[in-house]
Amino acid sequence: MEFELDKSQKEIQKAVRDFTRGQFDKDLILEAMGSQKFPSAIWKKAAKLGFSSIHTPEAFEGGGMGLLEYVLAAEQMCKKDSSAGMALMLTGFGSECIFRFAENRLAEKYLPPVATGKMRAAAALFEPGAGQDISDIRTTAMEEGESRVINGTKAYVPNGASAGFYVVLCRNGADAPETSQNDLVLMVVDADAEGISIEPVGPTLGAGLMDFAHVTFENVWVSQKNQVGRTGSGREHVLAFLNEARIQAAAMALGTGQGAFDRALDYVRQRRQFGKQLAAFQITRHKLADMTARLDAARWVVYRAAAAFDINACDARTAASAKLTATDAAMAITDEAVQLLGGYGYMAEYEVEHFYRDAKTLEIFLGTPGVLKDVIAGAVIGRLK
Amino acid sequence: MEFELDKSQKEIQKAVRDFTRGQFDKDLILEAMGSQKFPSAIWKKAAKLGFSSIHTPEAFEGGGMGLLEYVLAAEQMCKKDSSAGMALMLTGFGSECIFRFAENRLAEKYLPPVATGKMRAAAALFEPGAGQDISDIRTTAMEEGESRVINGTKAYVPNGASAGFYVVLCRNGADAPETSQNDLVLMVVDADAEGISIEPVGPTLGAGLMDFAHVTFENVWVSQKNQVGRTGSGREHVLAFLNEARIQAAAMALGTGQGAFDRALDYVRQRRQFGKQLAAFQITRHKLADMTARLDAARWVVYRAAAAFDINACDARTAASAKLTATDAAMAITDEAVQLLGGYGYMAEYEVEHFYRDAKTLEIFLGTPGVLKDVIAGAVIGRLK
Amino acid sequence: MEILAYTKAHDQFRQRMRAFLEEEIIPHINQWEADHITPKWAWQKLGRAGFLCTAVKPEYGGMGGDFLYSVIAAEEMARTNHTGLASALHSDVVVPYIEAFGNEAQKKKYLPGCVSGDIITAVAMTEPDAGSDLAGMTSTAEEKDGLIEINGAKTFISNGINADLVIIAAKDPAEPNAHKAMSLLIVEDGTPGFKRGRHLEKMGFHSQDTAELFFTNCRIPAENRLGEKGSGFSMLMEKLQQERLVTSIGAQAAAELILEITMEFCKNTPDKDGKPLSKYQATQFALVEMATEVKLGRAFLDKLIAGHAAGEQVVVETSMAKYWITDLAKKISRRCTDLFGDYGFSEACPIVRGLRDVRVMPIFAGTNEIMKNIAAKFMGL
Amino acid sequence: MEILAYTKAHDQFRQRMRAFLEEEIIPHINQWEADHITPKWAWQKLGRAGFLCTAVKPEYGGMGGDFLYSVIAAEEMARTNHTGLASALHSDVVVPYIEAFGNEAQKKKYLPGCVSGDIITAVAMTEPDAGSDLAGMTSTAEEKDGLIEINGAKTFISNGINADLVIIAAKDPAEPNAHKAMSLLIVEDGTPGFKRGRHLEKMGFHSQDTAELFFTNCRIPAENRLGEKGSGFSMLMEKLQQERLVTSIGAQAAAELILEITMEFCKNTPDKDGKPLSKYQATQFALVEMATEVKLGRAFLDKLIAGHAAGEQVVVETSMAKYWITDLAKKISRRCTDLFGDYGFSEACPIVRGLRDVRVMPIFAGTNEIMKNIAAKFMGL
Repeated sequence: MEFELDKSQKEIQKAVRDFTRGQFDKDLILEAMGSQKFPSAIWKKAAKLGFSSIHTPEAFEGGGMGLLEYVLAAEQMCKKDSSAGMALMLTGFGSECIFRFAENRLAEKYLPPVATGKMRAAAALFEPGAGQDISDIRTTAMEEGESRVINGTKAYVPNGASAGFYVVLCRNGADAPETSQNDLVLMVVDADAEGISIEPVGPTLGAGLMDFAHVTFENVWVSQKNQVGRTGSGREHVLAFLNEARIQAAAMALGTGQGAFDRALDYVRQRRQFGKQLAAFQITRHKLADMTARLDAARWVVYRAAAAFDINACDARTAASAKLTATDAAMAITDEAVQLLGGYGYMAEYEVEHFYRDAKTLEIFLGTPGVLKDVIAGAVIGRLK
Repeated sequence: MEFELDKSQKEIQKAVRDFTRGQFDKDLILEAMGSQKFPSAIWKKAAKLGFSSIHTPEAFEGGGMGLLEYVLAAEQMCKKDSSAGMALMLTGFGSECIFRFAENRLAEKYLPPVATGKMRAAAALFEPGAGQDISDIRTTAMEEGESRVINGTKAYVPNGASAGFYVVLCRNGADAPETSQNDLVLMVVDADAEGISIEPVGPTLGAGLMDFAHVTFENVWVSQKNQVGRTGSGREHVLAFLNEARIQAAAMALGTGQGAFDRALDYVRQRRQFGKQLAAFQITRHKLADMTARLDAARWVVYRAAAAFDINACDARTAASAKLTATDAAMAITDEAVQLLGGYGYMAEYEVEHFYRDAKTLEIFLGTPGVLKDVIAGAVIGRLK
Repeated sequence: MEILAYTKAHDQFRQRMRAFLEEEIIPHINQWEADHITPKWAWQKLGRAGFLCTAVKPEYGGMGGDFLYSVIAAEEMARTNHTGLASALHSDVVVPYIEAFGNEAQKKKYLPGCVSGDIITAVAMTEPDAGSDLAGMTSTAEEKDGLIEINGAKTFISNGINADLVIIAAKDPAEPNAHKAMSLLIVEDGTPGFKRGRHLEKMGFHSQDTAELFFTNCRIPAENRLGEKGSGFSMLMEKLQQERLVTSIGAQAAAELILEITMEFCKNTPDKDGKPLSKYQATQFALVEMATEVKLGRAFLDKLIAGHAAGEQVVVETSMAKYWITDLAKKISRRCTDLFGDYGFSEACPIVRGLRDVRVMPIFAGTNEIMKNIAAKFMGL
Repeated sequence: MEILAYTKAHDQFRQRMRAFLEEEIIPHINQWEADHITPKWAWQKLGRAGFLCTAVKPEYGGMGGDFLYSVIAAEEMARTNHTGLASALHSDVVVPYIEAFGNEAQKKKYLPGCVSGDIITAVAMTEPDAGSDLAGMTSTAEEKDGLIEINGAKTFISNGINADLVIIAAKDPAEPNAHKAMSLLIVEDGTPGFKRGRHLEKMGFHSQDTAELFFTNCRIPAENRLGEKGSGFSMLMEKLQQERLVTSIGAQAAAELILEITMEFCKNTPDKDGKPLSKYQATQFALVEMATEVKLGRAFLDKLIAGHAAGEQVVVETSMAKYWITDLAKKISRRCTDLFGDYGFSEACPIVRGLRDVRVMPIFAGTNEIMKNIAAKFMGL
């Protein structure tokens, strides 16, 4: 075992850290907060440096690195600003399905614009009323000659109103039973295709620099060439993607926690009360110690999950467990940071309040604790006789 | 980064697992439980295989491996039986001070009997009324010619009534201020030296196969040759030892948690209630998922701390944080295991009840959560102006 | 503002009982813990002094006290920091079955002995393969030759070794409806076919005898049935509220005792500089947080006691109290031990016995998971 | 068994107020949240309808209601799921200073307007560099030319923009004893030298105007001093119990509302198979556990309200309630959102505003850490 980052990983980490220091303008970010105003200018620069599509293969103009490097970048971004970090690192949300499972032809078409900061992506998976569950997909993709016709609605799609294309999980034909697990197919659909209507979710608790939307497909014709993988492989691909995406979200939570911790530590070292620094009070010290221990625990499960993913050794339990631990830690840490800053912790200007809202958002996004526990339990208990 | 065990580590892990399966006789262990009856027969076999002094250099008849290998062994031992694991893996408690900081001469004399299962060791550090704190040592080691004369009392010494020698933390001379940090010295003292009196602690909550005692030194003469390291280095050595020992305790907690989890999982898969297996109830499943996530988090911080120690990169924060996380996880997991087994969970026969008591004991041993938080906070906050 | 209206008579009863326990019981407890059983003379002494079955009517030898006397007796016994003299189980859980459902002959025969401590009782519901799932029990009671023949095995029976009288739940194998098949039956010590199994080794409750009971063609007279044939399940349901409430009272008193001991320890133990441990801020916060939780439990419990005493049906709140307060006692015991440092893992530490004892409370009298299921059901979820 | 003795008149008051809020207030709240302030007409409407300052005596225009009317008003306002119309702060925290410590002239001048809603009040204690540390404040009040000249800056002042009357705490720089130096002073809107600073952007409380206030050579007449010179600290101390109790009441009502909304959502939202979310066992356990905690808080709080209304000094319990119940509201808000799935991070989700709003409660009215320090001190630790 070897728990040190290698040289290139340390370089990436430092490069992203330097980038955020230079490019994340606090005032601009705070001003845009809550209005879903995406930080396009920063994104273009980040894309130029290969940060937001860091794990997309170089052939498609990405960074060509692993998930672990994505994790390091996401951690640094969210540490500097959780909302900006989420918005930037989720610009390619769903592109993993394309570069891992689709033919190169599709990847060559759709991924370079994402990697170069021209277009955002969006995986459209879950459906209204089904929660965060893909066992009951009702969106259909019926074969019609060389095309498929898509009908259905996807809920809470990240970048739903701004993406250039969607990676849509569909049932292959309407005749198969709705809960059939072997009848799913993934289709890449251009956002400007006819028949797509978008209902923005509107303001959200966190993730204030990006948008979510419900996306409805009504007789949307798509070439069969836009199919990802083979017919029937949709479930398998999406489960693999969910593992990857949950580790990504876990990394964002880790960075969010670290960022809140850093701000709290700074604050309690400066601020004096009752004649001494807050950091001199034992109870403040114990809070910081608790936060530290939780960060340590979160960091190593997240890094480990990413490293396992990169060697094809990551199962659903590993990814879900990493997200559960990291988001729980992020919630506890951001909450404590708000508390340590007192009245300032509640004020937008001091930032930790939006770290708290982002941590809560990450705790729900891509699997609430309840959903993750269902996943983990399924893996450890296995099939019951 | 590389999170896989290498081949030799996997072999060690397997060898210890096989050993515990063959040698840990449940009935014998349960019978001895609580009477401080040390499992000598098992120890001799374990020593023969090099397991209990696994990280003692080969020159002194130990296994010659790192702390990570110790951690793997302790995890396996405690997984099979937490009390037996603690007793066996703590037989050499304090020998680390000798092989890391003393001259070879001392190590050659004291360590082979420990490694070969003939004699137990005991670090005697803390003092009555001082809690788990070495900042105020009152035991003195006055120079008298070529000897030192030791006076003082050490509290809750593991193996205190059974060890062949003690590694005693003393103040060098009575004149220095009692809280002086640069005046400490470590002495190895034979247990049969004149002037030593032992007051056994008696029954303990957990760790039911080993003993603790208060040890009083009254004008005990020891050759200066038995000094570990140089005069004044005692504090530094003991702090390093505490890091190592806390990681060891964390590994025992990890194994204790894993053992309780495994038993609970077995039980809920077998046991039926209200017409179905307990493992089919969502709430049971979520409990198992929580336990799994906590084990994952504990495992990686413990392994990482041990690996850091092995490359001289482990600070007090890393060790304390690993112990805090792992013992907290062990408490939560053993508690839930007791609960999942219901009435059986409370019965000695089903074992998890003593895993719970051992987890609680480990949570206190070598640093309660409060003490660990003081340590971590000191490291992350640093000196205040 | 106090929620419960204790009278002067109640307060005097509490003082008398506390003094009695101090003098007659507490000096023997360590021995009983070591013996893993409490001698019958202790029960008799307690009964003769008037501290058993305070609710039993005077015509059967009791004092006919209201529920607050039961509460006081349960709390004071819990404060002795041992569980062997399981008087609350006897007085407020088992004997009420006889009082409430027994006929005049049964009451005349048994109640005076229950009050005096000559008859120690137990209730046998749990089976090796059916824990909290009462409907899943398999012990049978068949009418044969004008007698009732019992077959089956029970486990985790408190007072299992000491019991002179066991109320056992068993099913008529001829009745397919599990809820209608169950009867409660009184089995006296010495009845042929009734055997005690192992005295079970457990984490705590060392002074209490917890045992397996076996019934093999065990024949009892038909008049030993309690209440109507087949009404066992509804009798159990009716009495479970009080059993769970009494469990909560014991857990609350245990939590209060553990915290009180710990608080005194922290106040009176100086560090090497002479500063009491209770002057450390983290210790203060721990004590304040635990004291708050204990007070929350107390307010909720007292409100519930008042409702129960007034005859209210408080199923949801009783289930909630049982789970929350027994969990509280467990959590308090865990957190308090840390404040003792290494002393906290020595059996000499005065709260370690409590730590081991309270751990069963979230399990018995219906596991806390069952409590939540019940609450969910009655809340319409 | 209910702990608080609400009369029929109380119940009718509650119904009237609830109906009023439903009709006159709730329809406007989304707009006020977007505006980041609540218009003054809303205060006037509420006051004229008789729901402000219920405790003020009839001779000053109030209804002279007992503390339970304040409780009802605070609870009903909390149930509107917004914080802009901060009537409890006005009625039960700020105005009581005038009632309790004002002289007859001050009472006659201000109280009728406070009751009618024409005068909105604020209290200005917190300073940028002194949060919960009141003794550390640096604002000064010096007597000059028969006037009082105030200098200093205050922050986090609720109703800071709307306030027509501000009670400010400031110190006489000539008095070295911090506790004896403090006076409370009434500053009216429009007084030269009194300026509002920024309207602060915050996580929640969007319909409430939280602002900085600046006093620069701000001169007020000497008769605007409240109570004796130098008695400010003791006046604050005397009123803090009620402020913290009112905070706890608001937090308790918020927790109850959030849980109620969530429970209804889970009962009425089917999964794709038509099975309500509340039929999932893990959801049931979450709801039961939260309902239990909410009931615990309620029992503890009601007991405390009864004590406070009876004039008891309940410093320890009030500090405990303030920290535990405000933390509870926060925890409930976090856990409930998970039960909504992705909907839980949309602002359209009916509990998300509450999640943002309750997060300040563990901070204001004395942080929860200060509460624990106080409890520890009064517990003799």
